[in-house]
Amino acid sequence: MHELQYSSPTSVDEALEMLGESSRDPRVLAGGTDLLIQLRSGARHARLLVDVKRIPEMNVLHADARTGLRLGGAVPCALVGEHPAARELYPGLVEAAELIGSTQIQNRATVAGNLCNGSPAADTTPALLALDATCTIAGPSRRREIAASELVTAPGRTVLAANDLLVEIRVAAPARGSADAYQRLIPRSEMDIAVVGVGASVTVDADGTCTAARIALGAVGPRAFLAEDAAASLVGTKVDEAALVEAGRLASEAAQPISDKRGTAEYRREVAGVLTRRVVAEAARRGRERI
Amino acid sequence: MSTVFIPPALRRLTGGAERVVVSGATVGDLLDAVDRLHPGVRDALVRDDELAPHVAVSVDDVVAPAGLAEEVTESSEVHFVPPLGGG
Amino acid sequence: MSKPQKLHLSTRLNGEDVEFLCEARQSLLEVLRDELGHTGTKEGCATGDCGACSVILDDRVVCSCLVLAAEVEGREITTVEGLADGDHLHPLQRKFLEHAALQCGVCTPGFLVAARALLDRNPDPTEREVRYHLAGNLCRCTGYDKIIRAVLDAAAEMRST
Amino acid sequence: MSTNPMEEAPREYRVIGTRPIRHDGIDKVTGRAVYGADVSLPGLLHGSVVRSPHAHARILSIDTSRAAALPGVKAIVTSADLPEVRDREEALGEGSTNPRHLSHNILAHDKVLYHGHAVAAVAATSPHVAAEAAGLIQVEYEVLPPVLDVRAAMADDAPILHADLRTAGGDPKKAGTPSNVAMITEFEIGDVEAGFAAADEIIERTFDTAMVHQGYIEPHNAVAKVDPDGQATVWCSTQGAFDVRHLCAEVLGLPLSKLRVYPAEIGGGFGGKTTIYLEPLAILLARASGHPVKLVMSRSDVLRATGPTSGSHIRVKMGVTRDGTLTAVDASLAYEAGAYPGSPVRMGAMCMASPFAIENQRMVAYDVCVNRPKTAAYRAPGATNAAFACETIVDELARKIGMDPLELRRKNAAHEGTPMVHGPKHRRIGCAELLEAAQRSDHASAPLGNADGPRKRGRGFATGYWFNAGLQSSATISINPDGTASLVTGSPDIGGTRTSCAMMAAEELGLPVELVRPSVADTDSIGLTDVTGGSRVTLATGLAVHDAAQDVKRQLCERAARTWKCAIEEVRFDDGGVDSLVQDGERLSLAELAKGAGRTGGPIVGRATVNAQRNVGSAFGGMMVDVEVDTETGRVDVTRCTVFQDVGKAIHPAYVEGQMQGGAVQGIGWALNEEYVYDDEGHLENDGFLDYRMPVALDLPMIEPVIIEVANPAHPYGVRGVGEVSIVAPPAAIANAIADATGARVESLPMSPPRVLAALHTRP
Repeated sequence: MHELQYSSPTSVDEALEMLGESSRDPRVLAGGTDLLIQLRSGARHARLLVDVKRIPEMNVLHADARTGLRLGGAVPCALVGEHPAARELYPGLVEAAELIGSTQIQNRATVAGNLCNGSPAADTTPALLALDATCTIAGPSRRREIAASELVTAPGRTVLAANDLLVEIRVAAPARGSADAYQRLIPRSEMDIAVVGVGASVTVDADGTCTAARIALGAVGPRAFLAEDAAASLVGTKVDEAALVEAGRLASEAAQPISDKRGTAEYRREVAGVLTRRVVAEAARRGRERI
Repeated sequence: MSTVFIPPALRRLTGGAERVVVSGATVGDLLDAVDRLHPGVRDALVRDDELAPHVAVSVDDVVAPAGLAEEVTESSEVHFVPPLGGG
Repeated sequence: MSKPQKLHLSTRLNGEDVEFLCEARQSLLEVLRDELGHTGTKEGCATGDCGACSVILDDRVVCSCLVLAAEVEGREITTVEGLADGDHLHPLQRKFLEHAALQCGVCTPGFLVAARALLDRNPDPTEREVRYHLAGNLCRCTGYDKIIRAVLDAAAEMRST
Repeated sequence: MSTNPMEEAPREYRVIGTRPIRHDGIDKVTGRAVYGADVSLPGLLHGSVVRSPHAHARILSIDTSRAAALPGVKAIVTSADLPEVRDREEALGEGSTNPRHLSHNILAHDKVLYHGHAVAAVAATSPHVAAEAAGLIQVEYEVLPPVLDVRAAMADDAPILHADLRTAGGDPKKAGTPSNVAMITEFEIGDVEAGFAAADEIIERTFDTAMVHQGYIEPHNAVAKVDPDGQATVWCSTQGAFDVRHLCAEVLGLPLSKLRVYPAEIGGGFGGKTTIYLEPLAILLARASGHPVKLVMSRSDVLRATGPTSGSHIRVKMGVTRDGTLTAVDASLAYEAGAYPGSPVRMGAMCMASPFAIENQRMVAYDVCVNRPKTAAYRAPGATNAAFACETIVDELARKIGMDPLELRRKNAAHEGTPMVHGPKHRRIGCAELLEAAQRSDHASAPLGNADGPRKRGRGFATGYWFNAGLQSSATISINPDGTASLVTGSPDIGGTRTSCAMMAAEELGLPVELVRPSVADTDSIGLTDVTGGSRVTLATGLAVHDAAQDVKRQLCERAARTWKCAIEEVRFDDGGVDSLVQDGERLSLAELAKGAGRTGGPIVGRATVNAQRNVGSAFGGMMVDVEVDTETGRVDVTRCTVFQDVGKAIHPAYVEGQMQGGAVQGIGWALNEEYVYDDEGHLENDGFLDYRMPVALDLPMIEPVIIEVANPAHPYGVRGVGEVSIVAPPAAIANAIADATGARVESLPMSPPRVLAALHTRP
C-alpha cells in the first residue's frame, strides 16, 4: 500500500473539511472492508483516509413502526441485524445485511459503505431499493436527500462528489400489509458474492390482493435496479403461482447480465426469475401477516 | 526364468511381444538379456547405467528401490512403470 | 523521500496497556505481528476471506487485516495469546486439543478467537449457528467436523460450570 | 513372503490405537507455534516478487534502476543471477524434475509462461518499501498468444510454450517437431477389443475437470541468511526440508553442505509444498544484501504462481455384461502440466480402474503444457480426475443393467493378485472389505426422504484408489538420563505425525507417550528424510521409529547384560524394562538403565534409516453422500456424508479420521465449486479466497468416518498411510448422487450451479 495519512474527525463538518482537501486525495473510511482491499490492490487510490466511525451522528441506528428507520453511515451490518425493531420491521434489509461476508466482516462493513462502494452485486442495495430508501448526503454547502436507487451510477461509481458524505439512510415505516424480503444465489452458503440478488417489498390488502410492489435486482446489470414491469404485474393479483411466474418472467426479461467468473449471463437471467418468484412470495407471505 | 513385461510403447521393439522370458540375477541382467533379443529396449529405459528418471521398476509387485541392481528370483515378474509421487 | 508519518497509539492488548508507533498504512495485523511480537495471529489472505487473522476488537470479532492499526486508539484487543489465563487454557483451547480439532494449526488461532466471540454472545449455539458464525474462518485440513464438535463441547462445558 | 494378517492373532497394543493429545498442541492453541512467516532475525529485510501480468510473453528487457534508487532497497535479483543448469530430467525431489525448468519457474528467463510467473525479486527495509520497489521494476514484454486448455494445446497449430520440447513416447515421425505434449504413455493389459465384444452394455463419455488448488491457509514463505563464508540457512514452510536443500542446491549450483534448511511449522501443504518457489530467491537476496531476507507470498501469488493440480480432459469407455461383470475399460487422459512438463496424468491412468478387477484395460496418458502455473502434487495426484470419470460410468452401467451400483462394485472388486493397468498386481488390499462396510453402514439403509418443492434428494457412492509411497526416512531416539526419550525425525508434521511417531516409540519402549518428546529436525540434525507426502510418514518414518526403538532396546539389553555380567541372550526387553532370563525377578527398568548409562558405555541413542519401498500398502477410500439439488438454480447441498477408508492400522484414530474428513471436504470443494477461472488472455480472474470457493463450515454436514483396518502385511503395525486417498472418491460420489436425485449426469467439474442447471435442462 502506498503511504497514507489517517484522520478520525468527530463531527460531520470536520469530516467534510478534510474531504475538501482535494490535494490530499481524501477518501471516506467506514467499515473499510472493501476500501482497504482496493487500496492494497491498487484498484483505488487515496492519500488521506477520513475515518467516520467516531462521528456520533453517523452511528445513529433507530427504528420504530411510526417513524421508520434511521441508519447512520458508519453503522456496521451486525448492529442492524441485532436491532430488534429493525429485524421486525425490515426483515429483508436485515437478511441482506446478514449475508454480507462473515461475522468478522459484518462487524465492520456498513450498509452505507456497501451502497457507496457501487458494486453491482452489493447485497443491501437491492434491499434498500425495494424499500425506496433515501440517503442524506452532506456536502460542503448543504445537505440533500437522494433516492438510494439514484446513488450508484455505474460499477464503482456514484453521484457523490469527493467532498460528499453519506450521513444517513432513511426508510419509511412499512405500511399495513407491507413487508420486504431479500435472497441471493451464491454457490457456497456463506462468504460469497451474489451471482444474482433480488430484493422485494410487497403490500397486500385485507383480502390478499397486492396493492403495491417494488422489486430490485442485483448482479444482473451494471448497477442494482428496479424491475418495474415485474413489480407492476403483481399489483391487483393475489400473488398466486401464476402471478409469481409472470413476475419472474418479467424480471428475467429485465435482467441485463454479463458472463463473468461468477456466472454466465444465461444462468443469471434464468435465476433472476427464479429468485424473484421466491422473494416476492416470501415478502407477500410476510405482508399478509401484517394485516 | 523371470518374466519381463514390455511397456506398450516398446513393443514395437519386441515384434509386439508383451512379455519376454529371460534369466538373470538382477533387473539389470534381465534387461541386458532382453536387449540382446530385442535391441533398443535397454536404451529406452536406461540412462548413464541407471534407470532413466522417468522409469521405475516393479519386481513381484513391489517398486524396487535398487533399480537395475534389484535382485530377482527364478520366477520374478518385472514391470517397468512410472515412478510414483504423492501429495 | 519524506519519512512516513508515524502515529503514536495506545491500546489494551490482552489486558495490558500498550503503546506503539505505526504508519497509517499498516494494518492491525501487521502491527500485532511485526511491531508487537504477537505472531499468534496469522495472515492467510489479507482480504478478509479466511479469518486466520481474527481478533476481538472491544467485544466484536474482526479480521485484523481489514483494520488499520490507526483505528484502535483507546480500544481493547484480544488475540489468541490472550485466551488462556496464564497456564490455564480456555475451555475452547482444551476442547480443540481433546477433539483433535486442529491439524496444521495455522487457522486455529482465528477459529479460537472467533469461537470465543460467538460463545461470549451465545453460550448455547446450535450446530448450525456455530457453522454460520465460523463460516468466515477457512480450514483446509479438518473438514470442520472436529472443530464444530469442539466448539459445541466447549460451550456445553462452559454452561455447566 | 507376506502372511495373511487375518489369520494372525491381533497384537495387543498399549499406546497404538489410543487418542493422546498432540505434543505440539499447546503451542498451536496458544499462538506460540512458530511458522515460517513468524521467523524473525536481527537486521531482517523484506522481499517482494515482481510477477508477469501476461500469460505468455517474451521478456525484452528488465530495468531495475528506478527500484534500486528507492531509499530502503537493498538488493534486486533477476534470472541473470541464477546459474545455467542442466536441461534434462533428473531424479530430484519426489519424482523427476528438469532442473532447467525448475530454475526457469523460479525466475523466468527469456519467456514468461503464465500470469504471475516470477520475473524479479527485491529486498528492502519494510514490506511496503519492497512492494513499492517491485512496482518500479520495469519489464518490457512482447506478448504472445496463450494456450490455456489441454485440447487446444494438443492441436497442430497451437502456440508452442517451449521451442525445444519434443514429445517423449510420441509418434517417432514427429520427433523433430516442437509440441506442447511433453509425454505420451500407454498402458495395456488383456485384450480390450475382446472385452468390449463380450459386453452387453457399453458406455463412452468424455469428462472435463478444472484446475484446482490445494488451498492451504498458510501462504508460502522463506527466510534466508547467508554467512560471509557462503553458508546459507533457510527457514521455510515445506513438506520436505531435504527436498528444499536438494532443489535449491541444484538451482543455485551449490554443494548440499552449503545449505541448511529448517522446516518451520507448516500451515498445510497437501502436496503443494513439495517443491520450491521463494527459497532460492531469499538466498540470492540475502547473499546480495548481506542481510537476512524474508519473503512471504500474498494469497494472489499463491493462487497464480504456485502449483495447483491439473485440469483434465478424459475419455472413458467401459463395458459390462448383463450379469454385472466389467469386461473392459479403454481411456485416454490429457492433463494440464502447466507451464512445464510433469502432470500426474500417468498416476491418474494407473489409479483409474484400480478398484476393479477388469481383465482388459487400455489407457493412454498425455502430459500437456499450457500457459498456466506449473502443477504440483495435490493429495493422491491425478487420481481424483480419473476416478470422477471412471466411477460415474460404473454407476451408470450399474443402473443400465438394473444392478445396485454398490453391488456391482463389490462383484468386481479388486483383490490381492488383481493386475493393474500398468502391470503389477495388487498386494493385500481392503477394497472388498470397504465395499462390504459401505453396504452394511447405517447410511446405506437410511431412508432418503423427500425435499420440498423444487429440491430433489439423491444418494451416491464412489471409491478411489491410491498407491501410497514408501521412500526414505531417518529417526533417532535418545534415552535421557531421567528415563524419558527424545525422538527426532526429519518429517515435517502437518497432520499430527509427530505424535503418531511418538506413539510408536512409546509402544515399543514401554513408555507413556507423554514421556517421548518428538521433534522435527533440520537437514544438519537428522539423516535424509523424503517429503511428508505420499501418505508416507506414519508408514515410513514410523518404520524408522520402530526400528530405532529396536536399536534402543538392543542397547538396553546390552547395558543390562553388562550390569549383570551375563550374556545378552540371557536378558530380554519387556514392557519398559529388561528382565533377566536366568535370575528370576531380576529387572532393570528403562529409567534405571538410562540413569546408569554413563557407567555402562555412554548415552543410549537408537537410530534407524529406511527405504520403505517394500513396505508400501495401498489405500482404498469411499464416500457415500446424500445431496439436495435445487432444480431451479442448480445449487447442490451436501446433507449427509460418510467416508470409508482402509487404513491398515489406525495409529491415532482421531488423526486418521481427520485425514479422512479433511480429504473428503477438499474433494467436495473440487466437486462443487473450486476452479481456476482464466479470461481469454490467460489472466487468472479468481486469485483470492472470495472467488476461489473452498468449502466453508456452513456448506457441510458432519463427515462420518468409518475406519476399516485390513493390515498391511509389510508393516510392523499394519499401517498403510492415510493422507491422500480420501480426496479421490468425492467428486464421483457427488456426481452419482446428483444423477440419483435428478437423472442428470454432470460431466464437468466443478458441478457448480450453472453447470448443474445446464445438465438439468439437457437431461434425457
